[in-house]
Amino acid sequence: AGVLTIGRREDSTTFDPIKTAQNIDNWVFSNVYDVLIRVDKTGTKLEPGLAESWTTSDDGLTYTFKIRDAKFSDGSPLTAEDAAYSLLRIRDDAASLWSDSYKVIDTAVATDAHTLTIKLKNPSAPFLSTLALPNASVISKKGMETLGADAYGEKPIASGAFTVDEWRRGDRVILKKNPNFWQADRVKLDGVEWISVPDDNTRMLNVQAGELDTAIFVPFSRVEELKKDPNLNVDIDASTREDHLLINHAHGALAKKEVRQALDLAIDKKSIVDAVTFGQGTIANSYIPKGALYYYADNLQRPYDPAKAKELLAAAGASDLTLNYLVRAGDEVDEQTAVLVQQQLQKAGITANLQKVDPSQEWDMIVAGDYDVSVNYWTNDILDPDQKTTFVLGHDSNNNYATNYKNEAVKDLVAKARLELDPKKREAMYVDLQKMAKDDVNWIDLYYSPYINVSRKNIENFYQNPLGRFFLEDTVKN
Amino acid sequence: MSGAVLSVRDLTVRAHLDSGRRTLLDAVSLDLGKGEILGLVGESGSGKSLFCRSLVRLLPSPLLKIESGSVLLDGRDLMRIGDGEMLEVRGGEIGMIFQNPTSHLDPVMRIGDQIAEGIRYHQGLGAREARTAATEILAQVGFPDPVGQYDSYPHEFSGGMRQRAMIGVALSCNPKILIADEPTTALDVTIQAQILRLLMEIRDRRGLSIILITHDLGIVAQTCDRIAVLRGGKLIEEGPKRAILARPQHPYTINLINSHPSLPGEISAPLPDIGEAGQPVRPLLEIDDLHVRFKAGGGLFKGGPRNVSAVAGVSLQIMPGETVGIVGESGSGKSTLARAVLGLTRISSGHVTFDGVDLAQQKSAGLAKLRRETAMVFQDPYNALNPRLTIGQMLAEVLKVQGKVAKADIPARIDELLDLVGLEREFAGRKPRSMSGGQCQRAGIARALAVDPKLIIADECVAALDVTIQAQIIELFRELTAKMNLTLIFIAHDLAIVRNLCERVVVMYRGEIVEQGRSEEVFARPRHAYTASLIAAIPDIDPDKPLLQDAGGKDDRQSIPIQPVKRMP
Amino acid sequence: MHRYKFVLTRPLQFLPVIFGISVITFILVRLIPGDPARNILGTRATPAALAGIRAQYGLDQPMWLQYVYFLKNLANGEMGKSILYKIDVLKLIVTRIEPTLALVVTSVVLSVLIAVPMASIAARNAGRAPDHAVRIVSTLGIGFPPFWLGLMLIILFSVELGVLPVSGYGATIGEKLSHLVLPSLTVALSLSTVLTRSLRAAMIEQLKSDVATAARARGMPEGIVFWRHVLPNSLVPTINLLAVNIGWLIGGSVVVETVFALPGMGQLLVRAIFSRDYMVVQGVAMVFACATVLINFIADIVTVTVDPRVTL
Amino acid sequence: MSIEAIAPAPAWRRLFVRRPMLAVGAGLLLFFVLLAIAAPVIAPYDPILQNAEVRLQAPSLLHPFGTDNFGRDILSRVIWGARLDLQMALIGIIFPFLIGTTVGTVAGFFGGIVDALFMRLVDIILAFPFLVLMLSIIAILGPGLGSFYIAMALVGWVSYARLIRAQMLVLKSSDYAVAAVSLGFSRSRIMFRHLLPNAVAGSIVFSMSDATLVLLSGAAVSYLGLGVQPPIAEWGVMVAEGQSFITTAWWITLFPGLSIVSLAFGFSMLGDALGELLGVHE
Ligand SMILES: Nc1ncnc2c1ncn2[C@@H]1O[C@H](COP(=O)(O)OP(=O)(O)OP(=O)(O)O)[C@@H](O)[C@H]1O
Ligand SMILES: Nc1ncnc2c1ncn2[C@@H]1O[C@H](COP(=O)(O)OP(=O)(O)OP(=O)(O)O)[C@@H](O)[C@H]1O
Ligand SMILES: [Mg+2]
Ligand SMILES: [Mg+2]
Repeated sequence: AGVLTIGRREDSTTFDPIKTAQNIDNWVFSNVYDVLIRVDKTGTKLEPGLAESWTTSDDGLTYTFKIRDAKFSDGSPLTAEDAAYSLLRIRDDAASLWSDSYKVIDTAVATDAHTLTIKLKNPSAPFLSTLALPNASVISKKGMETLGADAYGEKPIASGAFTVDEWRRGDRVILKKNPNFWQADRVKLDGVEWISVPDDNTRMLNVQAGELDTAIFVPFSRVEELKKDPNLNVDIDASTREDHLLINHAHGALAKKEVRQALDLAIDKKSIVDAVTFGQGTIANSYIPKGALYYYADNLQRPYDPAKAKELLAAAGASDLTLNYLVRAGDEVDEQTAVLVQQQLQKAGITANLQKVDPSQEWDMIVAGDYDVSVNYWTNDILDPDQKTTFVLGHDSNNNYATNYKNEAVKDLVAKARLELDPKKREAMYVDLQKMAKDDVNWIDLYYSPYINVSRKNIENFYQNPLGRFFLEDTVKN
Repeated sequence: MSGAVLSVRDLTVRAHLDSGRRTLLDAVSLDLGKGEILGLVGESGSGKSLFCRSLVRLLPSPLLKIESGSVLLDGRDLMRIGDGEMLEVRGGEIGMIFQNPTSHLDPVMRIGDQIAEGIRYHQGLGAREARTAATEILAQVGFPDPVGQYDSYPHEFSGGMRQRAMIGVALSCNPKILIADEPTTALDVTIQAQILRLLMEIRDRRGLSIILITHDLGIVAQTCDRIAVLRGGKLIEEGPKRAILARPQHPYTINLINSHPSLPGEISAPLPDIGEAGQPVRPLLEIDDLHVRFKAGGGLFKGGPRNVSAVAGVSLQIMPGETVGIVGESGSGKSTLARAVLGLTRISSGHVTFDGVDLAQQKSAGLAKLRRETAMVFQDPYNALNPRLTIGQMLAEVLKVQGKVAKADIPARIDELLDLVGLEREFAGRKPRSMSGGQCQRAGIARALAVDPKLIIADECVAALDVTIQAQIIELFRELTAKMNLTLIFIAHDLAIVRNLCERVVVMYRGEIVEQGRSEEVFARPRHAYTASLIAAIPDIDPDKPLLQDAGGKDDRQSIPIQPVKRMP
Repeated sequence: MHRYKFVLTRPLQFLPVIFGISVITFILVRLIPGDPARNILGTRATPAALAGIRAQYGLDQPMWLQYVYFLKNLANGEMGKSILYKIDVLKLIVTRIEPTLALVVTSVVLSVLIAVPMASIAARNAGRAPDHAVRIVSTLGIGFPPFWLGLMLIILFSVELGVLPVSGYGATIGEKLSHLVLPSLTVALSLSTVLTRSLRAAMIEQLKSDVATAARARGMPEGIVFWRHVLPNSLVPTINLLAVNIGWLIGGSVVVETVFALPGMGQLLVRAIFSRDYMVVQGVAMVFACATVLINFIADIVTVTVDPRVTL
Repeated sequence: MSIEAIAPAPAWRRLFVRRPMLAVGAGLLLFFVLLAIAAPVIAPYDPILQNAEVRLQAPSLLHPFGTDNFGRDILSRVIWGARLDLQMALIGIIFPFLIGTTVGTVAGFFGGIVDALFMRLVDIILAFPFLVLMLSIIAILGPGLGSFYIAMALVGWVSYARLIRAQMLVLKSSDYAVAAVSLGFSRSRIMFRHLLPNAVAGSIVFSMSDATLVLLSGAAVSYLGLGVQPPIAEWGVMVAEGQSFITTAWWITLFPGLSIVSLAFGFSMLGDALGELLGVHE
């Protein structure tokens, strides 16, 4: 019983799932909406959500879902019709930010109230994973049509564990328990308040002063101190976040594999983990995050060896390498990493000129190729590695995440892996991909880091899975 | 006087400055009789104000201290009573009227309330009664509509009315003694006369004793019973008015009396005969139906767009070598006329022709000529000089810009100019701040002369100065015009000075010329009633020529010009 | 009532200012490099998706045309739709206006409550110990970065003493007031120093003024001289100073709102600038500007009321 | 403005004795200037050199002000920071001063349409929330010192323009201005040689408190993430960055914070003293 208060950095922007791509929204959706298929607590398996069960045709093109008996928060029944409507909406609506990911759907039809049949245009191994995305949540067709998108986006009719009771913009989203949730018995809390407290210090102080039950986005630097507080639990949950150093392969010497390898050798990931993440991170050796599906634990990890880096550079004729290093303004971690990496590169004879830019501008510059190196990170939206792999190695329209990395063999393998439906074979393909990427140094993997949240001692089961979903239906406030 | 209400004995005030101690009042002893008006005269800085402030222990700075002496009022020594008791004395026993009513009245408090404040405090009356009493006082000091005017603010009144209000404030606590510190210096002669009459009336009605501070012997002659002369903090002469005026003992007093403008001095150089020389002399300056209008109240969206006609159809001719005085009460348009003539203010209509060049038709040529051949001397000697430049720098700049003197000769010319206006040469290195008013005014005249002008316009250039210094400056002008064949337009509201200096006089009233002619004639036989009232308002040093016999005596309250409300600076 | 005529005519003068501000904000936000579409789509955006968003918000139109639309909207009392929040900007602003307004008002009130006694003490003891103390305190107060000061206040009053809430705003009046104490104190600690200095100077001048001398000469005790004559006459320059500082004050609320998690417009604006939510930046800047103009207008009315000499 | 009579050319020593504020203000400023000049000599460590061994150490004999999360010596960073912060304060007031003074002089002197235009612009900029305008300009030009200076100049000039203009309005109708016109002096001579020197005192005094504002704006901009480039030592950035450690390592923010306050204090004191010397009332 009780209302759980959670402090976070920013307020939600909308409750219309198709109109946002921000974690800040998605993380609330998971507890307001329900999806056909859920990702489990470990972040490695799919489990039934609103779809009780499903079957796949042999050609991998037709999926049939059995929709369970469930109700929306307004008491109306949730049907296959609503599910079909939701999927077509995310695919077709002009305001949808996600249509690309669902273009693979050819038709989605409610064969009866409890049966949803989806036909794909081509086989897709990651398809089921995409149904678990909070943005593909099932919305009430009737609700959307009567309220209109704007009103629905303020206060949706949904079928998750909680419903939106009040949204004080800029301040907090107040959720209350949804008695119509099909797993209502599982929910112990009366409600949840997501409260926006932008300043990290203030947010932590709120929990310390007992004014908030929990706070998320705990800065690495605060972990040790908060651990010492007898009233608090620091929850460190595995995430899919991977920080890496983007390299613009199109720029001069960086086109040479040896130069990129030298960079990899010149960066001391251990000291970054120590100084920037205060020991909370672990050194990354693959673009697929540790613990995630198909992660290859034995992938190569180049040692820190500035001397060898120097040799390599000399051999490649790039001894006096000068790099333009883009830094995201206002991002503490990014700035600290930059300061550290700059000094490390110096030891290998590489000059990195830091250029601090506004975060919104940074990605524009990266896409435009106005950079040599820059630290960036990726968190998985879905369990399947295909999304990230395609973006990073698959030669899609993004020039491989703006790195201009080119390797035809890799590209072909990415496409093949997407169509391969046999998990064993797929895994082998992804192991190969991880090896090839590491050899080419498409970018430099830096470290994996966990989600760090802090909660008062009386809060139990406050947990986030690696994709970021909070399992508030299990959380207990004593 | 046997029945002295107030007797001051050996009052000594010293200033304890960083630079050392200075004695500002040196053992002054004085008595004030009941119902008596005592005139305290003396040049600026002689300690008149300080003396009065010492009586109520309100010294202007904590650095000044009353060192010794006693002030006996009703048997109490005001220098020895406690602060609480002193509060009773101030206002309650001794009321003060100050020189500048504008700065002494609280601008954000209603006039009536300022009077009522003292009544409530000193007599413990309630708000309602105090209001009635204050209204009564307003009526006594001559407010035509006391009930309505109770709620007005000081800025809504003319200077004269403000001074009446100030007197009302002083009367509010029903004091026995009134100290009036130069109550009329800021006012016009006509209004000055009214205020002085009011003071005498009050004395008669209430049996008050008054100390009247002034530097104008004429005022003393007209209003006081006794005179005390201060100089350098010392009382140099004291006695009944007639005795002192008739037989002054101290040379300073003699000088003071002699320099009083109302004494008919010898008339200046005879008028150059114009028609007789045979050849027609072209006027140096011709003003034809000149109008200058101002938008009062200012900008586009502010207030009602109201026009003030500062100069309304003036026509005037001035011959080369002439000395012409322009007189008229404050606001009559004298300065505006001068500025318009010099191209410093836009002309609304009419013509100004200087030395044959019409300023409206040949604007740039005319202005260039004006700038090279005319100069102006200003009223306030301090404000007219750039405080950051030394006198030498200032003169050098003028000479350089005017370009009439070769660069190498500039220093010599500066010395020459300083000699001409009677300043030591070392003044070239001084800044205005370290000079006295009279010295600054001389520097201002030197600057005008540096242009080597044909025409000088002097706008109230002696109003801010002491009588003795006034006389020196007038003398200087007289010499200069004679020596250099200057044409001089001398603006003043003090008719006496004009009579001394100018051959011809022009009288302005509300933007128009109401009378002009040879000085002796105008002064002897004024044709216009306004001129007559102006002349009558000059306090004569002869105590037997009463002030304002008839002219403007009764209906003066209507003629008080209500000044337009100006935006706060 | 003639002096108050400007109340009717002055609003006309606001128009050019508001118009100027609309042009400047419009151009300014678009000059900031960075693409709003990219911003909401994140790093995974495809060119097609980007184009879609740009078309949806008319960002693909030429600049002048966008401005025309903006003006057209404005004429209809609308400010366009937020790219980030997907709702009408005006609606968004309405939900966020109260905390900022409350913060500004309480800060000003608090500053005045601090400044008047401080300045009085200093002025009446000019040159002596209390005066020096006030001057030193007020000079020091000005040098603290507000975000640091705010945090210190939180640590002291909320964490250590536990008497005031750490952050946020609250729902009831009582809650709101208690939440406003620390943020407005943070602002007031720096604003009051400016006011104190100005008021002190004015008071010292007024204490030496002829008006005060005249009041003393009619036997008024120092207390009456001070409260009835010196104080009212010292207020006008301070009111003007306050009015001039209001833009600075509202701007400063950006930082204070962030530290104290006040859900006001300052926070909204900062997030909008950083995420290139053009319509919101325009809208909020316009509202801020109107507020500033309005506050200056009110200051004018107060000035005219306090000082009968002033006409506008 | 009123001009008080001051003793002619008092010896500098008497000046300081009689005006302790001047002594304190000038003394503090001089101290920081010396610190800035001597930074390479007196700073015990390299201000940007990281040392993993000594991260987050409390003040000790080796590191009198402690170290930050990279093991950099705070004392050295504070000393080097003096260079940047003094530079920021100076450049941050000089350009607004020059622009504002010129605009104010011209607008005040000519009046009419020129004045109206400039003053509307002033109104517009004043109506804009100061920090927001700064943020936008910095965002446009990209974070960094240059942008900060440009932003300060674009935003800060209005105060000076207003001050000077108000003075010019009074002075231009003063008798000595009219005298200068009647003597045929050119407008620019009257404006810049005669009126400006008399009008400028208030702005000089204001610039001293403006310097504080510049420092604080710099700190606020740093707090919002748009401060100078790392790893440069600048006090505002140090305070902003040290915020993360405010409850664990107070020394990271305290010392740069105190430096800002003392420099601001010095400027204010000097401003007050100058105000008295020049006879300017706020
Ligand atoms: N605050 C002060 N500090 C030092 N000296 C002062 C102060 N006030 C006045 N004095 C000096 O006291 C002397 C007398 O001044 P006071 O004002 O009494 O002259 P006054 O006769 O009233 O002159 P005026 O006709 O100009 O009003 C002057 O020499 C003046 O310089
Ligand atoms: N710039 C101006 N704007 C508006 N009205 C003005 C302006 N200058 C003068 N006036 C008005 O014009 C009238 C004449 O003023 P002017 O200064 O010429 O009088 P004056 O005779 O010189 O008075 P004084 O003896 O007081 O110097 C007055 O009513 C005055 O208020
Ligand atoms: Mg006097
Ligand atoms: Mg005049």
